[in-house]
Amino acid sequence: MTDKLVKDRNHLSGIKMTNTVNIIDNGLIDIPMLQLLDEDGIQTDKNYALKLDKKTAVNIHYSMEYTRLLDDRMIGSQRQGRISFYLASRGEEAATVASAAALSELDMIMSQYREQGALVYRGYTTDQFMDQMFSNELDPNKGRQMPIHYGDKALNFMTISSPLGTQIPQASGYAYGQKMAGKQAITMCYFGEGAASEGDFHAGLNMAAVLNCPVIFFCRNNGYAISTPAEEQFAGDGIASRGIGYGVRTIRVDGNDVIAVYAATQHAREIALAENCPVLIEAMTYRLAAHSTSDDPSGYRSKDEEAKWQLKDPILRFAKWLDAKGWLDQAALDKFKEDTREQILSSLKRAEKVAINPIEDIIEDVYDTPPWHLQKQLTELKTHIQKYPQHYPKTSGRIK
Amino acid sequence: MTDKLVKDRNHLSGIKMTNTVNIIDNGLIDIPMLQLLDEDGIQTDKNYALKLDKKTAVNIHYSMEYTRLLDDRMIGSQRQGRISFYLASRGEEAATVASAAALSELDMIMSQYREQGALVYRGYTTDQFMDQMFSNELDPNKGRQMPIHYGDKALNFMTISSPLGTQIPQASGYAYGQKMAGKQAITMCYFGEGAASEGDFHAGLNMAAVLNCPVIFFCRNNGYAISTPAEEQFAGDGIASRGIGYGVRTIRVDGNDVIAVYAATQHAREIALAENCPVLIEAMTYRLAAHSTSDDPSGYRSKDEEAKWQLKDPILRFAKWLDAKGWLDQAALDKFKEDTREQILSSLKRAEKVAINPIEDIIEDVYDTPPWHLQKQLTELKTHIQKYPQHYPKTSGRIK
Amino acid sequence: MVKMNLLQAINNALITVMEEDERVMVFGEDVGHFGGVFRATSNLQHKFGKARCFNTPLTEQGIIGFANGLASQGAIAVAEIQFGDYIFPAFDQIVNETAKFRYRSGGQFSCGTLTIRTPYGGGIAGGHYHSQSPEAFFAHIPGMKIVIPRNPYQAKGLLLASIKDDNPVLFMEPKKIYRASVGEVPETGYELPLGKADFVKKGTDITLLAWGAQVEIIEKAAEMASKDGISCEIIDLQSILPWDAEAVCQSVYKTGRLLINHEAPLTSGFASEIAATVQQECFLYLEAPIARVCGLDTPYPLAHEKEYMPDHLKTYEAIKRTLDY
Amino acid sequence: MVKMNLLQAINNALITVMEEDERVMVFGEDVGHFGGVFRATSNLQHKFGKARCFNTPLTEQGIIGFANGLASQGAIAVAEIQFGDYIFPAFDQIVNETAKFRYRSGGQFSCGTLTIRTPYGGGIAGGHYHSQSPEAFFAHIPGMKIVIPRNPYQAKGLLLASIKDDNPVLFMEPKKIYRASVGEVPETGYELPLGKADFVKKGTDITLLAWGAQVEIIEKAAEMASKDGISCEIIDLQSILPWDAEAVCQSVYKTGRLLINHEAPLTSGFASEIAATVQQECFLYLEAPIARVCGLDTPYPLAHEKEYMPDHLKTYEAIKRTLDY
Ligand SMILES: Cc1ncc(C[n+]2csc(CCOP(=O)(O)OP(=O)(O)O)c2C)c(N)n1
Ligand SMILES: Cc1ncc(C[n+]2csc(CCOP(=O)(O)OP(=O)(O)O)c2C)c(N)n1
Ligand SMILES: [Mg+2]
Ligand SMILES: [Mg+2]
Repeated sequence: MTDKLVKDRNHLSGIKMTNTVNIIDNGLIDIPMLQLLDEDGIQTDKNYALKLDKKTAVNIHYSMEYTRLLDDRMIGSQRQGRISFYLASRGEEAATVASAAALSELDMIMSQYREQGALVYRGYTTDQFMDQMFSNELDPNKGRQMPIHYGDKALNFMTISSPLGTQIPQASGYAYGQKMAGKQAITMCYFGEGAASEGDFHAGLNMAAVLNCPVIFFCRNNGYAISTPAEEQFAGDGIASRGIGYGVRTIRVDGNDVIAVYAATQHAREIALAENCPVLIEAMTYRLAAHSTSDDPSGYRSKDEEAKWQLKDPILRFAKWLDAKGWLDQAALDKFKEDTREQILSSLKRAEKVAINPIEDIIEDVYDTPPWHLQKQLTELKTHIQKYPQHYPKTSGRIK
Repeated sequence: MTDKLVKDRNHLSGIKMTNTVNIIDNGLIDIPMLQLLDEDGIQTDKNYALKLDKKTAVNIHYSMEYTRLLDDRMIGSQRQGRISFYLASRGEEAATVASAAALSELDMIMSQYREQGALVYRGYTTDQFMDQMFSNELDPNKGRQMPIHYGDKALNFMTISSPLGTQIPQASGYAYGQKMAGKQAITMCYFGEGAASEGDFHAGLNMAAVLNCPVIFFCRNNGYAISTPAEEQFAGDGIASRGIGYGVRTIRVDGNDVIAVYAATQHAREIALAENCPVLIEAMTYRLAAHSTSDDPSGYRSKDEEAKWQLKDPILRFAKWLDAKGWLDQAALDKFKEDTREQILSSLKRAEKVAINPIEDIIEDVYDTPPWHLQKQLTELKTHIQKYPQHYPKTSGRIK
Repeated sequence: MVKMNLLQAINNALITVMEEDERVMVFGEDVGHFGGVFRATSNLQHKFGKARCFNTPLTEQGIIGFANGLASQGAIAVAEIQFGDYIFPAFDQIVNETAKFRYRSGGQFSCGTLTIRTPYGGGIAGGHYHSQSPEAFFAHIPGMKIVIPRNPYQAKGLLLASIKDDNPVLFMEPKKIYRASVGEVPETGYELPLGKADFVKKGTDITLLAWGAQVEIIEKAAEMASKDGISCEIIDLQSILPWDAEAVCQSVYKTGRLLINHEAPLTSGFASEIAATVQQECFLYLEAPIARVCGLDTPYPLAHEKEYMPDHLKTYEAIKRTLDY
Repeated sequence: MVKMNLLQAINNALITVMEEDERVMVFGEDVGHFGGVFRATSNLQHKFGKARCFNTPLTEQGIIGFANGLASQGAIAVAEIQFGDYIFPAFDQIVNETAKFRYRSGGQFSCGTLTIRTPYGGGIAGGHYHSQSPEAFFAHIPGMKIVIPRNPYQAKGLLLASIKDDNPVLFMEPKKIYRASVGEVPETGYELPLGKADFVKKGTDITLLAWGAQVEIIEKAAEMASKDGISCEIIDLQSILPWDAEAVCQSVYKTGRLLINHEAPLTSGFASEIAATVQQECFLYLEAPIARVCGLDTPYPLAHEKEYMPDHLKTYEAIKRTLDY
């Protein structure tokens, strides 16, 4: 049976010997955090050559502003009972927007759910956001999932799934497929430090390393998983320290520093694509928002703690830098924000009036074509709805 | 809602800043391997004070010899068709026996399946081995699992389960229970480097670290998971390098060096018990045996590779050391081996004649007491067996 | 007696048993200081300390793996899975470990002191992943018990019985009525029997069977039917595994007709097991086919949630079809 | 036509499709150089290279997670789970991801090009963890297809159809007859339809239904019954989801009696769904209760394996009981 493919192996090669019982612990390494702008937006290393042109910089800035305006408005709409649920990203805009800016549009993005900033940068329109959140028939996802579960094939943005961590091994597989198909593209996989506790995280990183998948694992370490603080989530040095164990190259970055996030992601992407390997980025940030509109953080963290992080606001910090560079046109920005507010409001009013998908759609996409049992169930359902039209007002009007 | 329990948190405390994009990779650390006996059984550090007395040393030696004799005999019995399956531990006896020797008998052992050496050291009898492997009615596990799935509550040895990795988070939970019950005991969790790829490994180590569980995670890195070599299992520096990511203290040890394994485990146990924390031990060894009697390694590795490891035989190495110390009584050892061979053979002949459990037992232990539906199923089954006694010879004879 | 909602009854049961037995430990995602995303574990950490009520890292397979080990050590483990939709990463630990622990060891070790609590079910605009009713997956696992309450009184009595029962129990809580279902609950501890159905209403023409939040749906349908002069017997199954086949069959012997309602998809839902058993036991008594009013065989949809649900109208129509058969 | 056993037919099907379409990739534990623990993937790595047939690390949740991503990218993924007993760590990836991928994205993305192969079933002295028949767990998952062959000809034709079908398919292989089942197989590619049952033998008195290795068991029982003058119609269901209810009902309209045999435990096994549907569709035609001859509601035992199995004798007895009803 043995053929030439079997070379002798030695899984001990390169391991040094010692004869003292020395325990390896955290202390051994500490992984520094890349910061290129200090908290006042001043470049920490004057000589550092930024690969960030004005156009991109302004796009990033506007995308962050847009994201925050969208978040604020939708939290309001949820309070007004116009949508059932929302999940904001306040404080994490630099991490999601600047990382997306460092990608090619051909790269696939697989996100967790708090990465609307990346989607904004990719060019997801206000109407698309609204149609998804009102789960109306214009949403390409056909209104089947809760608000904020966006997805758009045209923008290479994978439809979001609620179960945490599942996209991590999927990203490894997707990236392997890109490599095999000879695409000049990688996969960007976003997740939170909480999701990194799932078994799928372990599987995804290990497989990407062993199978040489061009994927960036981008962890938003924002200090909380709903109410669970990072210190009750893991005992190691954040998520970055795990990269070593998988043999995955790793960068820790200040997630509130646009320039650092952009530089780190650019660098990671080059390596991933050139060497067909995964890179892990841990972005240190803070979830200034409540976990979601169903959550009240006052139950588990203090206002002072939040206040400290308000000062690190990534948008302000970047604006200061833009201003110093003379790249900040305040008037244009004000106009952009004004227009955006109106645009969001009018699109919202439009979207909430759009009908949901016709009932025939309920059995579509379970399979490529509906099998006999689903057709039977639909027929029965339609007959039933026609018998009680007033009870099913959203669909009874347009049964085919 | 906020009460005094909420102190301000800062998940960035203690993280240094940098303004150069430096990638962290394996190179950063290399974890040395503790070796106290070189391959000729000579103590590498003359001044090292061994905490190993003669009695224990001889016990370890005899247990290793016993384990190998048992393995060889049972592989033979399987070839003769007397048992359906066997799984040997040749080459890994030091890792399993010496680690078990460093434990207290009160410590719970949760093993994978190749740790019969630990069970031998704990005092599992030849009759117990045989009764389990012939799944007869004397086996306290009632013959319900395949051969080698041993378990004995009296010896604090958890019944083995085939699904890989499942015992890892269980060990964390068991250890937490020991701590809460105020037991002066820890949990010893054995597993292979292949099983360490399972999501349960990730969950188990992270939870043990966060929840302060007194548990030793003992990984036998024997280079293979059936046919899969370590290089196709992970890309990092073995399993030890993962400890850092979890904030779990870690020791890498030469798994073929009795003295080193014993010293490392003793040390780990002291820490785990004193500080209520997990410790990870990676024992570097080699699976000289086929994966199991169903496997043929010639399909995936070369004879030369195996030959190299024959030279590192842990039993020979330890015997040389014992001999040099004047602790080796060759005559006594020969007698022991002779007696053991006979004992195994006679016990085997005895066990294969013992009946299996009566059929009434098939519904026991599914629940604490059999519910109505199981009682109904048993009644029907008994009637059926009585109708075709010759077809169910093992149980028809003694239906109550 | 105190007025409580279902959530308060759960919380009250946990306090009762934690006061009674210090071996009881409660854990899961966000159950600690915060008291759980639904607040079912409110104040437990405050009352009993962080060692007995604590947050776990975010890993369901880890929570149940840890719980299996903890229970096998002798502690009384009450693990929470934040949503029934997220119990699947723990499926292996439940199917291959929790449920087989006692059997494979010949009774030497067991997870009998484990109870897994999880909110389940739809009707809250939760979409695919905050709406599922996974009971049928667990009904095919010998060694498990599955219990589902429909009101606060049952919730406390069944949860206490589940925690004290020496078998692993999956305790599923109908989150749709967590706050809506309010009733009188004894302040002291009490237990309701596992494996027994609860007769909600006597009737003569047809037996209606459901559990959890769907019981009020069949009650509503029964009211409509009564206006047509149809007398429905209403049974709340309460325990899915082992289930009270005798009570159901006794009722069917009398009524000659059976309708089963559950939210989970029709195909291989638990109604199929009930129908298969009842057609066997009551063959000569059945005057019409056993009707199943269930969710569609699709993922749980958001926009079409109302249409997807096996509501009182679909149930009412099925009652009439069965009577007119 | 070439004589092959079931294992060789699987291997042959994989070679056929890998030669045909370079997007096909085969992976799992030990499937690479070694060719799998049962050798179903022998020579594939040698023929098609390590990039298209490779070992994965030892993680079932990772294998299916990876496979979901790979399939959604457009590759044709054939993932092996080494034993059906070890598929449960991947249950979340299958239930919540594979099966819902297309629906949740409105058809923008899907795992339609994924096929999961796994050996299953007992009769090989495999004990708890090398014997399980988990099909019923998956039959409750809308979006999945489940296919089970009983011989080499079906194995190749159904596997090729499963790989080419644009839906995720769980392809379960009866390992007990991997080598025992031998037959003529066309060398070139061909497909057998999914969702269709296979009529094995015509008969008039009772319909016997099974799948995989159990088909030969009911055939054996039918022979015994024929000596009593009982004429059995024998159907191999082949596809568990979607299943061919029409073929089964047509047969029952004629015979008036149905017996279903499967290895998995009785409670909530797939026979329950079949019985529930057939009693509905064929109510007025049934002359006796639908009989289920299945495994006991216990973990799969080792010493009592023979007694546990729903063998030909238990089936024969049930046939007589059903006819004498
Ligand atoms: C498998 C799974 N378990 C539990 C949940 C419920 N849940 C939703 S978000 C969340 C916290 C996630 O925290 P993190 O990963 O840090 O992301 P963040 O919310 O901080 O952005 C939890 C527990 C889920 N969605 N999926
Ligand atoms: C969950 C699970 N998946 C797959 C298997 C099949 N299997 C049994 S042993 C084995 C290899 C284990 O390798 P390792 O953990 O390194 O232990 P070793 O055999 O080397 O001692 C595999 C894949 C299993 N038992 N459980
Ligand atoms: Mg977080
Ligand atoms: Mg190994």
